[in-house]
Amino acid sequence: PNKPAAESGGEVPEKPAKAVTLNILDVAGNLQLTQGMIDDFVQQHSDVISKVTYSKGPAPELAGKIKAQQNANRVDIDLVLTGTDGLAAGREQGLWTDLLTKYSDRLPGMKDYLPPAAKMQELGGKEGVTVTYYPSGPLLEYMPSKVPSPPKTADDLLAYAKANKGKVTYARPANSGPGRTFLMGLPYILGDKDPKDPVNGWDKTWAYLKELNQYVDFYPSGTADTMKALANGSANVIASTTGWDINPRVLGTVPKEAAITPIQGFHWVTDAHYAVVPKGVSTDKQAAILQLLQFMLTPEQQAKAYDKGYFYPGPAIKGVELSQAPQESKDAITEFGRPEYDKLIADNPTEVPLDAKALVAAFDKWDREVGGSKVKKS
Amino acid sequence: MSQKVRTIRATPLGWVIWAVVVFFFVNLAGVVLSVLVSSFGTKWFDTWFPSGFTTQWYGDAWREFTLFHVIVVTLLVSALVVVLSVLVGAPAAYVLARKNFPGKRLVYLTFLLPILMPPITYGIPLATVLYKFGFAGHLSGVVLANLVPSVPFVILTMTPFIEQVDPRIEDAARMLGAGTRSVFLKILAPLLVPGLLASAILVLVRTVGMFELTFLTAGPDSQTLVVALYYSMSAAGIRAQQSVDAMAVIYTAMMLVLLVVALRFVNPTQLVARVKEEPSE
Amino acid sequence: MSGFDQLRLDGVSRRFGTADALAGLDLTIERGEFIALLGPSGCGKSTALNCLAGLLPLTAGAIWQDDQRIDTLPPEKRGFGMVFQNYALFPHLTVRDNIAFGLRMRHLPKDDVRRRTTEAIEMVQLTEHASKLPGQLSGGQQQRVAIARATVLEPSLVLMDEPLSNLDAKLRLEMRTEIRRLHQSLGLTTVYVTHDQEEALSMADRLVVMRQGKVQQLGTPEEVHTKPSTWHVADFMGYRNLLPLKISQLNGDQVTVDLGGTPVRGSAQGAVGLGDDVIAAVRPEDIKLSDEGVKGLVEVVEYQGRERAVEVVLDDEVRLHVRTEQRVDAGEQVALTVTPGRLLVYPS
Amino acid sequence: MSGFDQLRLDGVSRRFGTADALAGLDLTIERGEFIALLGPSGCGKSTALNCLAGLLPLTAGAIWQDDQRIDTLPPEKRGFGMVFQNYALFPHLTVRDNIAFGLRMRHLPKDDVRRRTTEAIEMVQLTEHASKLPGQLSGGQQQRVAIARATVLEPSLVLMDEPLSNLDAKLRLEMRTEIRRLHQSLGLTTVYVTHDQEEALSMADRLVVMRQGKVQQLGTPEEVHTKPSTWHVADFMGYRNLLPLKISQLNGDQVTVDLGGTPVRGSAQGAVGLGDDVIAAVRPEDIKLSDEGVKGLVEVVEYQGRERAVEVVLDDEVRLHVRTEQRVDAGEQVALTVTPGRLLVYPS
Amino acid sequence: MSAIPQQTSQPTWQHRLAERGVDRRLWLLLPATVFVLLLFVYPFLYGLSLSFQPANGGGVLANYDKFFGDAYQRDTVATTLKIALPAALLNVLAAVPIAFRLRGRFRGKRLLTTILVVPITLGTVLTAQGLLNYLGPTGWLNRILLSLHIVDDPIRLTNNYWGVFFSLVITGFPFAFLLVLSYLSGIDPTLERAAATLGASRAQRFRRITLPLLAPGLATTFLLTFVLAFSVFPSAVLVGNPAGSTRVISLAAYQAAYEQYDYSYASAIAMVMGAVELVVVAIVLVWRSRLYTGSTGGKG
Ligand SMILES: Nc1ncnc2c1ncn2[C@@H]1O[C@H](COP(=O)(O)OP(=O)(O)OP(=O)(O)O)[C@@H](O)[C@H]1O
Ligand SMILES: Nc1ncnc2c1ncn2[C@@H]1O[C@H](COP(=O)(O)OP(=O)(O)OP(=O)(O)O)[C@@H](O)[C@H]1O
Ligand SMILES: [Mg+2]
Ligand SMILES: [Mg+2]
Repeated sequence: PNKPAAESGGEVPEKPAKAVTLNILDVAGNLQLTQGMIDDFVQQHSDVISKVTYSKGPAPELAGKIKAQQNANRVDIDLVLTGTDGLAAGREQGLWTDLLTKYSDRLPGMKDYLPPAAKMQELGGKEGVTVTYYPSGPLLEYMPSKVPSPPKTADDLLAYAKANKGKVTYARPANSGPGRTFLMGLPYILGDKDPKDPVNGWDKTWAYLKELNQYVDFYPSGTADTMKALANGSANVIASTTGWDINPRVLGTVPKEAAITPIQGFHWVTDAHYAVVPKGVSTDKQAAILQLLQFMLTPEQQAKAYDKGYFYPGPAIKGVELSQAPQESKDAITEFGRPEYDKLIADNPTEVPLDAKALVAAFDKWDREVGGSKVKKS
Repeated sequence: MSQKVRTIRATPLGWVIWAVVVFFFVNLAGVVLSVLVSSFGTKWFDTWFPSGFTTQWYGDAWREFTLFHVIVVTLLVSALVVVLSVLVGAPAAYVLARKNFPGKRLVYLTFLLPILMPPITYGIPLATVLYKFGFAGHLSGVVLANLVPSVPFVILTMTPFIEQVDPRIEDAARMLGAGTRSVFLKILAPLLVPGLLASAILVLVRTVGMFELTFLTAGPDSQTLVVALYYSMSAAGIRAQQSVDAMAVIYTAMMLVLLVVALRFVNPTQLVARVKEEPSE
Repeated sequence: MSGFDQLRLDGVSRRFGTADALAGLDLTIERGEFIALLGPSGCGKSTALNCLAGLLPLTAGAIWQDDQRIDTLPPEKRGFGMVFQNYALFPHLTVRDNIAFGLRMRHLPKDDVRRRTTEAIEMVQLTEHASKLPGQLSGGQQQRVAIARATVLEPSLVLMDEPLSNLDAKLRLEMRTEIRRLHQSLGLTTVYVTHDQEEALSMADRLVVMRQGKVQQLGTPEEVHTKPSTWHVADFMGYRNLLPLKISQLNGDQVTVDLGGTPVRGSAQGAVGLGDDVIAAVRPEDIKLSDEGVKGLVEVVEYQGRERAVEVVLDDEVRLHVRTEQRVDAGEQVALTVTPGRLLVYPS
Repeated sequence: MSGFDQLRLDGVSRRFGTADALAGLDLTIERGEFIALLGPSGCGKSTALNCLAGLLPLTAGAIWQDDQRIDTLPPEKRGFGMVFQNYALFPHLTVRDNIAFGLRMRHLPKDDVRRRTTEAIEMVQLTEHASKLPGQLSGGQQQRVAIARATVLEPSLVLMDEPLSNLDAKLRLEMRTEIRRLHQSLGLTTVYVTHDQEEALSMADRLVVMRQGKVQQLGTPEEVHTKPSTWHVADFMGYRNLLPLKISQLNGDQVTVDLGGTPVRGSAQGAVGLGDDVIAAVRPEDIKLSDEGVKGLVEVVEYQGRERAVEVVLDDEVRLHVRTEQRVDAGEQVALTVTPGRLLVYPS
Repeated sequence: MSAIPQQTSQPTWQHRLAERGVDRRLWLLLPATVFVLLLFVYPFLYGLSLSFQPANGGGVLANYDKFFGDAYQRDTVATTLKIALPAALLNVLAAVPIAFRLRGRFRGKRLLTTILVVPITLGTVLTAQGLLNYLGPTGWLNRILLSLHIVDDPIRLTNNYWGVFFSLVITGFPFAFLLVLSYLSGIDPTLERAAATLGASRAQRFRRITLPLLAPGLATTFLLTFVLAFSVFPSAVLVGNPAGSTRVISLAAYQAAYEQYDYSYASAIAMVMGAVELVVVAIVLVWRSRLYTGSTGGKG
């Protein structure tokens, strides 16, 4: 697979000279949504892509690996599926090929993005192509049997936490999607000065979190642990997102009865997955990738992104209905989905997440001032 | 030696020690079983046991990560790393155990550093080097990268074992015409079996568990189990707790198989064999 | 591996820390010779063997095999055989495999190895124990394995470090004969360290008596036995009576000293002058109980089989060790004569 | 630790796998005795000492110290001292610390420990080597450390396993005296394994001759030396000439056998009858070269210092070992006589 | 060549070198040395130099200043030592008596040894998951304690110091045990018997004979377990409190590298980490070099 990347700089042809093999690396769990699309493409266009190998890895180490390959001039990863974090990390180090400046016209599907997905695409810049999107959270999840009247506002939540010490929790933001969504969503709920500036603009948020901290026993190191805590009763209210609400109940790790509640005045802090091409990938492969991405951005294919609610709803483009989704998806979402989501998504504003730098600063501040202060206490 | 064997002697201190060991293992069994049970469970909320059992998680993991291939690669990588690191490391350990020479401290430090330094410091440049020479992306790259901490590890663990061997035994072999190679193969190796086995097992464990260097140098066909495990554990996205448990169980099961094979391959009693047995009582 | 005509140790020295274990050892070994190294414990015998074998690097000096300098060759290239003082058996190999080890290293045909090994095992009378591990053997059995292991190879030079020390008298005699036989029939060259004088005298062509890392005397067994070159050698060679006396008469080599008031004749072994303080050396077996002569009182009698070891105190408090077949008892008054020519007089 | 009056080994057996190393050893040791264990290599001497010391559990039998059964006591409770055949020095402790080890275990005052250790080091002549590690010592030096380490404790029973095997003749003699002195002055009881008959004869009050794990003969040195109870013992005790002969005349204990055509008188050592096949045993030193007697041809002459070991072949191919002070050469025709009363005749 | 001995200077220096330990056997070092030089030293020096090239400008030592100037970062050193030292010590010290008791021959020895070694296969992830399951608030342990009324509320043993500590013991103990047992098997039991005849009790024999002979091996075992414990990372996150009481130094390095993508700073932190380990290792090695490290009689 190690071919010197000499032919990576030139003009990208419409179609590869001969069918290529693609190595796809997923660091976002995106294949769960898109592997079906890719497989379909390969099946239908074996003259473009003859074979795909998939590999998976955690996002943080991604940049290092690509960098090592590029330094050695032997890139053997052709397409990366990543979230905002991996995308930004790579961009900062100049790892990604700028596809869109020259070839955006080959991806007409991008014109049909849902408005918030389009905003996410702006974050993607000229390198990343949004392939799936979801509004995410923040939401609160609880067990109705234990919490008959769930907190509806931020103050409610605080009061509930105070009354039920140790029963409210969220995962450490750096390790958890719902955790960070909760963190990023709070400034909107509390009406902070600058929701995009965690260091100087989040006074209310930090004050709130520190107060809440007094009633939190510990912050689990992953969302799964909070879900488990909810399921086994050691926590009553946790932070969640649409996907984390539906999918674990489909999987059975959280009881079906679990319910969600929005916090009054919240804005969705959206999330998306991107496809990016590392620098050094041959023009033939780039051509194939462009064709593949265009294929993936058709409504028919996007419908597969409903999955089992994992990235609910999932499709990034307009006009994709659940009815178009595979039967399995339909069944799962019919049973475990929530009708109220449509309304919540329609009625609440959406915001793009913090950019990478600001997010890291927020994590750092949270670790130092919220999570880390636990040391002194216990 | 007589056929008679003794049972464990029971001094008061002995009982305390065994009690602690038993306590440790009861709890350890709890730890392991809880994962095992969970990996086969459907829903497990606030109860003693899951509400039902299924093998679904294993099936999912098997398909998602094409585990068969991954396990084959893992076995291959770990076998190669173990063999190569012993081959390269044991002679060096020999010299460090037997000889005093100028610059020994410097050499020792050089061998210590790869163990002390976290892969963060050298992983990426190492991967670059390996990519440059066309190793990375293949099995060979993964093996080479894993050798970096493994070789010094073998050196460090083997040194005391070699020190224990009486040099006159080697002298005797040389007098009988054995060259260095024969001394190693015919004399030292059998005497060092417990040491070789111990350090091989430890290298094995470390290699199978070495995520960072493996990930950095692996290509799509040379991923090992630990990459899949870490992915399932820490990658973004939603994953049933049970499926992580299932991966962990698969990982442990594979390691266990390797351990058992290692112990079979070399006569298992040799793990604790000694040349001079204590007299049986 | 090949034979040689001459082996020459040339100022061979070995230092441990600040102490010289070997201080300039010079020695020439001819092909086919049987040389015994003798000397007090700690005098450097084992060190000398180790240097010859190549197991210890020299501090100074050189070892020549004919025209080839071999002191920088590694042991396995020298092709010498060695019986170690502490045996150094391979603990993980059976008796048979220990003995076959060297043959296997030479890649001899399997049948040859088996045959020669079996012969060697028979020679050292260990047939019943052939499949035991060294840890399961008695001390003497281990020592015999060590002998068999070194000699089965029929090396051009065999170095033996006290190879019979843990064997009983009968077996020792048998092994001695066996070793001599091997030495002669195979034309080996042997350097043999022993603390047993009888062994050294009966087996060796030449004796090397060492002291503090240096050669003290080199000669045939008879020379060394009857004419020790210094009183140290004499002391070591069984001249148990070392008497500080004065020369009362001098006539060429013939001197007369005064022993317990009686003048006794002896032969001078170095430059001595009239009235000098000298050391007179005589063996217990060269002093005889007789009717007249030096008078003394029997103090200790020790049974030693055929003979008795008797300690006699003379009038001037000098103690003499005497061996005799006669029955004497402690407290008896006896008279002693020295076998003529057996009293050696050394400058002190 | 406390003294005892009597130590009784009662059918002590030890089996290794299927082989008996000790097969029902019975032995009573009185307080203050010096007992030497003798026997061919591998006969079970070390095993017997190990059983006594408590280092090897018995397969059967019991050991009684006065009225107390001690074979189940751990070694440290028995308070016996032991010199191991292979020394078993502590490799990480210096000579001084090795020797002081036992004293420290008794929690003696520091000064006492220092004084007694220093004395012991002097006794074994290792003062210069006191701060070396065992690995830096010569074989004989190590052996001396082992002796000092065991005796410095002045234990009620000292077990010594060939403690002098690696020392030269002179030092051996000195150490022997030292050990006897310790034994006597401290009133120790000593069990001493040696392969050196002279040592056994001169040091011990009683000898125990063993063979294949059993006692063959038990008696004073003189008894064992002059009247071995079986031809095996005789063989072991230096009766090198063991001749399969026929009895030609019988007169009570007095028998006549036919040696090389010449009738020779001997004394019967068991039930023998006229015409029986017997084994006649005689020591080399009890056969004299003379003018008439048994005729033979000198085949081998070995120099052994004062004497020569001569091998004579008789007309009927029988080989005789002879020791003589006379000068003879190979090929000479000689006549031999046996010292009267020194030919022992055993049933075969 | 003439038969007359020639005192050429060349063999003399060979002697000299041989006496100082320089001889042909040193070649055996070559493969390992070349290997480490090629594959480790260059990348490592690269990482080292990277640590002196701060991403955000500043002096050569800016990264180090940043680390030591920030109490939150600086404290990770102490935090890590506080976890790693006791865990490594406990592992080694616990392994000694157990291994000691497993010497000799007795029924069930093989089974027992295997059981003690098997946890080595668990891996950090299973251990972490298991600890979370088993020790968690509704895990079996707390269930048992609650149903026996030993405690009224579930006790917290995970997501804090103890969680990490337990995980280090579970993964580290079998490791230490395996090494100690093997080292122990190389010591000649005759020596202990000799000590017994000199009146040393079991405890004294252990302390005076076995322990000193085992000490070099123990030092090595301690080093290795310590190094493993010091670089504890996944379990510090999974069963610890990664923002607080178990914020170990490797976590700080990880955050710098993989959350802030500041490899230069991460390198600097990792260098500090290596340096701290080196200090501990050096102390142990200096101590070890003063021990007796020769043959222990068991193999010859
Ligand atoms: N490694 C060493 N370090 C220091 N001194 C040593 C070392 N090896 C030997 N020696 C010393 O060198 C001297 C000679 O030792 P060597 O073993 O050659 O004696 P030896 O003649 O064989 O004595 P023995 O008859 O007792 O075996 C001894 O005094 C010994 O203590
Ligand atoms: N561990 C063992 N396993 C099997 N056989 C053994 C073991 N130890 C000793 N033996 C055998 O027991 C017999 C007696 O051994 P022991 O050491 O007592 O002999 P010994 O009389 O001391 O001989 P030596 O004079 O040669 O030292 C020997 O034949 C020996 O091979
Ligand atoms: Mg010696
Ligand atoms: Mg013995």
